[in-house]
Amino acid sequence: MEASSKFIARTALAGWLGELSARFRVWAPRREGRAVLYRPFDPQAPEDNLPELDKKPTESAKHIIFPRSEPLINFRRKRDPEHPGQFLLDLRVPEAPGPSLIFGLPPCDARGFMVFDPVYNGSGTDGQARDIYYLRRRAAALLIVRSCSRTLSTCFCNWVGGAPDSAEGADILASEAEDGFLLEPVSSEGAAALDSGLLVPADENRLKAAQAARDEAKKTLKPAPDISGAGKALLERFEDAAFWKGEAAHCLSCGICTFLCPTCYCFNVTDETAGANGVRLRSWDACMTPLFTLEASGHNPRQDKAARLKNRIGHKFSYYPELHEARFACVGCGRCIKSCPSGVDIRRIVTDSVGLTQSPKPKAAPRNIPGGKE
Amino acid sequence: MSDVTREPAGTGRELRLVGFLCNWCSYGGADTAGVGRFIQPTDLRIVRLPCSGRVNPLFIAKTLLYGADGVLVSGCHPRDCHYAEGNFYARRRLEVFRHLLPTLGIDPRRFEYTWVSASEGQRWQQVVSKFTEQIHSLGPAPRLPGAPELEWMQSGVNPA
Amino acid sequence: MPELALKPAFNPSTPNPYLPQVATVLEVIQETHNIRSFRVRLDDEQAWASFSFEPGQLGQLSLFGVGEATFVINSPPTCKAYLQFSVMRAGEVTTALHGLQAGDKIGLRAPLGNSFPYNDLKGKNVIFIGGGIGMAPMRTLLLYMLDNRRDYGDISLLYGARTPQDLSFAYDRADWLGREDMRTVLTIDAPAEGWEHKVGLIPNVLTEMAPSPENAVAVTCGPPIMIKFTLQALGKLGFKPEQILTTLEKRMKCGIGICGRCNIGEKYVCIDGPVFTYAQLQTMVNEL
Amino acid sequence: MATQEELKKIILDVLPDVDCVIGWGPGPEPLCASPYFMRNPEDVDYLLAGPASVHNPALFLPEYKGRKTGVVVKGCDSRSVVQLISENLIRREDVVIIGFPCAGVVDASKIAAKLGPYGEPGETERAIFDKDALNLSLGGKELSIPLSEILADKCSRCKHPGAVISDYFAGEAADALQVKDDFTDLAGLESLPLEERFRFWEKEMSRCIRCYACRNACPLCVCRDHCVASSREPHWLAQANGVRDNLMFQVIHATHLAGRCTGCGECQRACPVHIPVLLLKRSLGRAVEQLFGHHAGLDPESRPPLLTFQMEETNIKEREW
Amino acid sequence: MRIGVFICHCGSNIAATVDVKKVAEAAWGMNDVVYSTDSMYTCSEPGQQAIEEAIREHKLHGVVVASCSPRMHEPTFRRTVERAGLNRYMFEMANIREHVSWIGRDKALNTLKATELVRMAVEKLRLNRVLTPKKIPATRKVLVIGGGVAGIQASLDCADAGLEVVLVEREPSIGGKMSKLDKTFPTVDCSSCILGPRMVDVAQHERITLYAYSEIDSVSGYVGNFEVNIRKKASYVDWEKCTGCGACTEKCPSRKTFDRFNEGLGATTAINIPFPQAIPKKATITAGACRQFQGKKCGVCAKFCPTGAINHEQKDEIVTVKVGAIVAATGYDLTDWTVYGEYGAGRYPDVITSLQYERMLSASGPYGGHIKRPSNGEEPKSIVFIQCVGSRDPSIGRPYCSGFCCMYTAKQAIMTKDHIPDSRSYVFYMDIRSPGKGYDEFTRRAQEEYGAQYVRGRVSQVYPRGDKMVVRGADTLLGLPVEVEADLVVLAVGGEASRDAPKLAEKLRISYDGFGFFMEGHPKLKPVETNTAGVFLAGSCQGLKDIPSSVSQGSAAAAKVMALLSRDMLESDPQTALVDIKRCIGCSKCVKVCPFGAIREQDLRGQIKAEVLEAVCQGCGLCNATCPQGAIQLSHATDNQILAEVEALLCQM
Repeated sequence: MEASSKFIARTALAGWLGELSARFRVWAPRREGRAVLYRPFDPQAPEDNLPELDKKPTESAKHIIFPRSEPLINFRRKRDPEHPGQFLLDLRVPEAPGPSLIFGLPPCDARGFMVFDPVYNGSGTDGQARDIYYLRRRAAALLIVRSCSRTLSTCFCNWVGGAPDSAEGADILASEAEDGFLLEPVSSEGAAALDSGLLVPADENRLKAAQAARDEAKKTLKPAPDISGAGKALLERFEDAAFWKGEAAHCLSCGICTFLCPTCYCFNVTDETAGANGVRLRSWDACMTPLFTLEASGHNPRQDKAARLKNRIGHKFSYYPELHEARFACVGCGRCIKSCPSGVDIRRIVTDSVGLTQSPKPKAAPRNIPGGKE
Repeated sequence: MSDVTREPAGTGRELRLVGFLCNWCSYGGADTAGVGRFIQPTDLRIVRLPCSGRVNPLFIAKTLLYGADGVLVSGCHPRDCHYAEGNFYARRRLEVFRHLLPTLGIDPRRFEYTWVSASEGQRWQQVVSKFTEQIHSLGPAPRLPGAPELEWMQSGVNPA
Repeated sequence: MPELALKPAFNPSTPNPYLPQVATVLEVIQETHNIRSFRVRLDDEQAWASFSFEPGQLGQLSLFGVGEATFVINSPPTCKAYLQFSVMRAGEVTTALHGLQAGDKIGLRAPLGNSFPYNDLKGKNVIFIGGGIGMAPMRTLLLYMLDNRRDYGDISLLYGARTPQDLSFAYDRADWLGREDMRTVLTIDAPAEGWEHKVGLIPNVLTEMAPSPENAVAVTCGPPIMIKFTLQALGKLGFKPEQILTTLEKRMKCGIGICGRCNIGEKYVCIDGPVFTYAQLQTMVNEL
Repeated sequence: MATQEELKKIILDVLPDVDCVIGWGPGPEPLCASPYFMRNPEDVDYLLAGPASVHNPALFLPEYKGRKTGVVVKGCDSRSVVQLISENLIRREDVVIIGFPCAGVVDASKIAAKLGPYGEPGETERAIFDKDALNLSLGGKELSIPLSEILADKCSRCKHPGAVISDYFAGEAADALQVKDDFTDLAGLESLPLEERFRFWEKEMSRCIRCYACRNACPLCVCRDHCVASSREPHWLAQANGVRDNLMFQVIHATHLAGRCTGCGECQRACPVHIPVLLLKRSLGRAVEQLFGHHAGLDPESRPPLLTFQMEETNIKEREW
Repeated sequence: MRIGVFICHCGSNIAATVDVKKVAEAAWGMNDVVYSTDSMYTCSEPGQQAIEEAIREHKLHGVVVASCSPRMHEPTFRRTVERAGLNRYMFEMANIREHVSWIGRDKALNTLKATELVRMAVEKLRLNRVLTPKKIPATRKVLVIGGGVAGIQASLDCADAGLEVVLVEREPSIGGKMSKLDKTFPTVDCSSCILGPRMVDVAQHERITLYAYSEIDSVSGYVGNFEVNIRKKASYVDWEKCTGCGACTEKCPSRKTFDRFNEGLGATTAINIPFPQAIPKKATITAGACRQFQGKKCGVCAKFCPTGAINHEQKDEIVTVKVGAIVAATGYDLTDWTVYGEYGAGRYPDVITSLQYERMLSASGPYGGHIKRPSNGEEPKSIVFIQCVGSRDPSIGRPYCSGFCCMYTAKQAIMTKDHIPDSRSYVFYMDIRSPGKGYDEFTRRAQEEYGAQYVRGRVSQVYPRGDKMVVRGADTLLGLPVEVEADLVVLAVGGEASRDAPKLAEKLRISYDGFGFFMEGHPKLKPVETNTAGVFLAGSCQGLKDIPSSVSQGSAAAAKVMALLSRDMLESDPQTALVDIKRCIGCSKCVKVCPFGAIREQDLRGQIKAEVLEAVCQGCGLCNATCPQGAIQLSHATDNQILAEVEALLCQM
């Protein structure tokens, strides 16, 4: 494949994205104030919205394939022309959106979709329901991953099988190389997208430069502890209420960690109406809110925030791996740590549960932490 | 939920004005205006509430943000509230809320509150006429896009 | 470089699991003051003709504009005229469902979830223990077994509620009580005028009935507190956890194991349930 | 950091009588502390009370209602405590308030502005606050930023750097400062024409992901689990993630805080996409101040101005028709 | 839901400017509407029958009528749908007459507006719920607070109507201000002669329980079911035993006790019976004046009491009564006249208040009915009356007219002439306010027949000169300064709300104005009701008034109580606030703002939750607008219903 690796000069990038815009809806990270967000690339003004590739995007790319809220069904109630006192239901499903291309996502974001895939594809088994809304977007999306040229102190992709230059889930891997980017095709679709006059074949120097930068970036990651025992450890910790209450004490129960997470895939379904028209919406939901599991009777199996945090961590490091080939439902992007207003650190919870925490900070032995039923 | 067809087909003359009136004074005042055949502009649509104290300022926010051009609240004159105190609370809450509008970028003149008693039919006519005129002089209010999926519900046209 | 982008393929003919089929309410039955049963039938004749399910499976009833709620189909698979759902009024959707009348249109997604192991039960003695609305999920299996009576051993039913007025399925009860080939015990919590059956809490009456665990399976469903004591009572009678079946309820949305809220550890009630053996429950995390 | 040592002594004294003492401890990253729940004497060693102690520990108090809890407070935090007490959301006798002379806390946005792309949490290898500067190691370089340049805006208008009320105070309590709040933070937005302000919010709200961190970080948003944002009865908001519903939520939040907000700014600090949501609350705070001369969180006996009235309102000029 | 819509022509009232048929046609397309039609006069008998038939034929769950104002015919149509078996609250009205056809000229716009109003009504109706009034039992007993003439009248009327009455009076005797008066205007009949027998009636009435020298400690409960704690203050005399013989008062050595009944004009004993006609006629010890209480050895009264009723150890006692209704009749107090330093009030013995003058005039008063100068006991010849002392004076916070001073001053001028034929009376006044039957004639008689000299103007100063008082003022009619040398100056002091009235108002959860007067339910239409169900007002506590008005109000309040308690069960309007217990966080903001005290905190398994007393809730919805999470909703005007109406306007289909 190396032979087909290409190079694009920084100056040609906008032009290439513009070219791709003819075939795809192109998304790329863009800086807005302090935030870096995936926004549609505007081919009309390519220079004005050059991708921000240096800073890690504030949000993950998941909303491009799994929108924050999307209509599942449009429904209309119509009077039955034959029986004026009766109504008929007219149900419609939105048409498939066109293909999209995400440029410049970090490797962890691409790996995030790998966590979605088995769930939304009925675990790949026959007879299991498949989520057509996700699948049709996913199948029509091309991911151009950019390897990380540096890492943040919140990054821990190496704990969960990732790397700053992982190509897993990518169609093309882009790596910084001097005055531009080395573009390595990972999939055949990726290779096809590299067919452009704006790209030149990658030369040896650039290949080397890119590899050197990638190696450098890898070195900036602290060594990963062995958390392979986390699944079992978490199950053993399940009944340890004090442990979980201690870990959750400062949690705000907000949705930042789940909404910024590239792997959190839970959703809610609600109906909205306007007159006789309505729409059934699927929107992101956060397992950290009590409403997530609140039953009509008033009973809530996860009444307190400790129980909810336990489920979130448990899902990522125990339940999900149990179901899906030992893959953690976490890609180590660190967004939940970086953006948590309260300093909740998922790494800490995992190492605490496995008993690997190194830091000198004592683990406060909680006596009686509030937040729900004792 | 979605943008309104604000202007009725073919007329192009009306703006969307919503009134929240207390049942005991102002709704009665509007009735009195009707009985007196005091001609008024037709834009205003009235929501009847027990008391101006029932008016949560968020009804006004909702109405203004979701497609109205003007909102009018009217209750009993201070001290005449059927429920003794409702309008006193309303006055504070509505006044405070009105101060938020410029920060939101909404012209505060799009929202007014006043007091009209059940006997003041003529005053009601005056209030409606002036308020309608005021909103017409401001023109249609700027709109925010709703969520595309909700637009889709309205139009049946697929979101991009 | 190996092909790493193993993204799932999309087949446009994949059925949309979220799209309900339109159904018509044929009949509404007032069971108790807060429980109504709805008999519904799919509008599409072809779909209806090919519709099949197994006892214990779920259906999602859709009221457009309000939302969906999950119920066990409680008519037997042998009934080809309608599907029956019994709904206790509790939240927004169930309250709205109670407003339905015959002739109204609703949405239906069914069947979902697993089912009672009715084949494994063949030749066994089965005791049903139901409390309140908990009778509904078991009704489908009971009626199925009665329709295939020869396949099974002794069948007994213990059905209880707070008061006589809280017992549902009056139209079945007369039949059940009259049958020679099953034993039916009804109970209420406190004495009531005109009541000719047992008085007492279900676990106590169960202990009194003392069914033998020999070649037997107990199916129980009801409010959590009843289940708790019924399990204890069954244990004392010698029932092993593998011999006890129950159904679970959780807040559900998608009904197909994706939306992520009805999990108990790695199990999803909507696809791995609603039917579980007590033995299974014991291996799961304690988060009911 | 003599104050911090004194604080530790106080906490050790208080600890036996309370469920826990809420303060600040080391966070996951050098630049951020984390709310910290001290239960055992050895926990107290790790207390941090300084420029990184940005969190408002009053946030957690309603969870502890009915249990005696200690809380270390900056001046701004103490106002939240007072407001909670005045609204009967916590009981005075349940809280042991421990104050100290706060010298201000840093604003991560300002640090980010100073450092450009490297200024976000997670980018720094080392960050140490000394008396009046933040010393950083960043990309192999050593930097020093004067604290005065990165203090939060709220600190520059803070009248009560010490606690408004306290049971214990580490160091010298000072009188209220003579600082005038000119609401200069609103000036930028309000210098724009109305329509542009409207479009400003449209743009800002397009980033909102409806995570409700602004709400959950607000010490006075005590409804939290029962917030109208996700209820169906009443059904104020669609779950759809549109600009209009996003803004409507902010208006709901701000309106519910009118006359109650102490301006602690936690809503804005918590926002992961940096929407200046505090502006709306500040605007209402200004209105409440102008109309009723009320400042929330100063007097535990006071009643929020929108939960009371005067028959003759001095400052409300009603429109003549 | 199945909704039927009926659009009324109202003859040509609506049809002339609204295309009624078009509106009815448009309604067919609205949500849940399964039937729509127009009719000539919907409110007529055939019109109503058509609704009933449609409900039955089309199995309707709810009905919308678009016609006139709901303030006119909502009750009519509610009865209509009820006759056809629907709950009366499954009905909505769109006002397309007063709000559309009568005020707009453009038929196209009117038709559009009417259609939208119908849509709003339909959208609201879709969220209506069946509401059923609650029955609550009522205690057929009434508490009257204040034993002045208004309270006495209310008590007697209620008792005569068969209700049990508990009358509470703060002073040792009932009678109030009226019992202190010598004569009443304009008939100049003897005050105690007309009041006395009514006081006796109270004492003797089998259904009236009197607690004199008692105050209201606390009030809980709600209409029909109040529970009131009455504090019986210690009188140190066992009233069960006291016969009112007066032996103790004759022997009591503390003879310089301030005489409250006589407004300090003269002194009384530490143990005393306030006046001869007192009801109850029982002795009370003024602890502050009693030697025994000051640690001196005394006990004279105990020694001489023939029944052994004296008990210096007596303590306050709390009595709890359950009543169904409460009448507040706490009257008024004189405005503090000592603030007028320029009148020398309180400093010069010959400057007295009008009420002191009444006690002077009274034959049973301390002066035996003789007018004397307090300074030297001489008969005054020149008497100056100064009006509006403590009335109509914003500078002391009393901007209002007390209403009765002009009249009693005229009476006092007349009485003065009667007592001292060679006296001269001067009356300084601002305006003479004398509306009322025979009132204006009466003030004229004072001037014309009795020669009282009325001077229009304010008095600027009163000061002594020799043994006379000089009254200096201006005659604003003549524009000249005036100076009168007077032997006695009588200040026509106005009234103010009874001391502690606000405290009582808070206990009763009724509102009071800036002066402490209790607020009536509506200034015109509910003059004796309050906004707290079951609490009524009588007499000057609501606003100053003279005797006939007080008596009328006493009777009016009694009539309201009788109407309320005429049934054993009260029916509450179901349009009340409702708490969603699961969502209530117990912050009690609703409790704080409820004008009616209709919401209280309840402890539900350790959690505080709001609870609405349906019988007390008036349905204003203030709590609903206050609750941040919307956990308290006003039935029939819930947030969702209002939002549905708004959304019907903002979303067109």
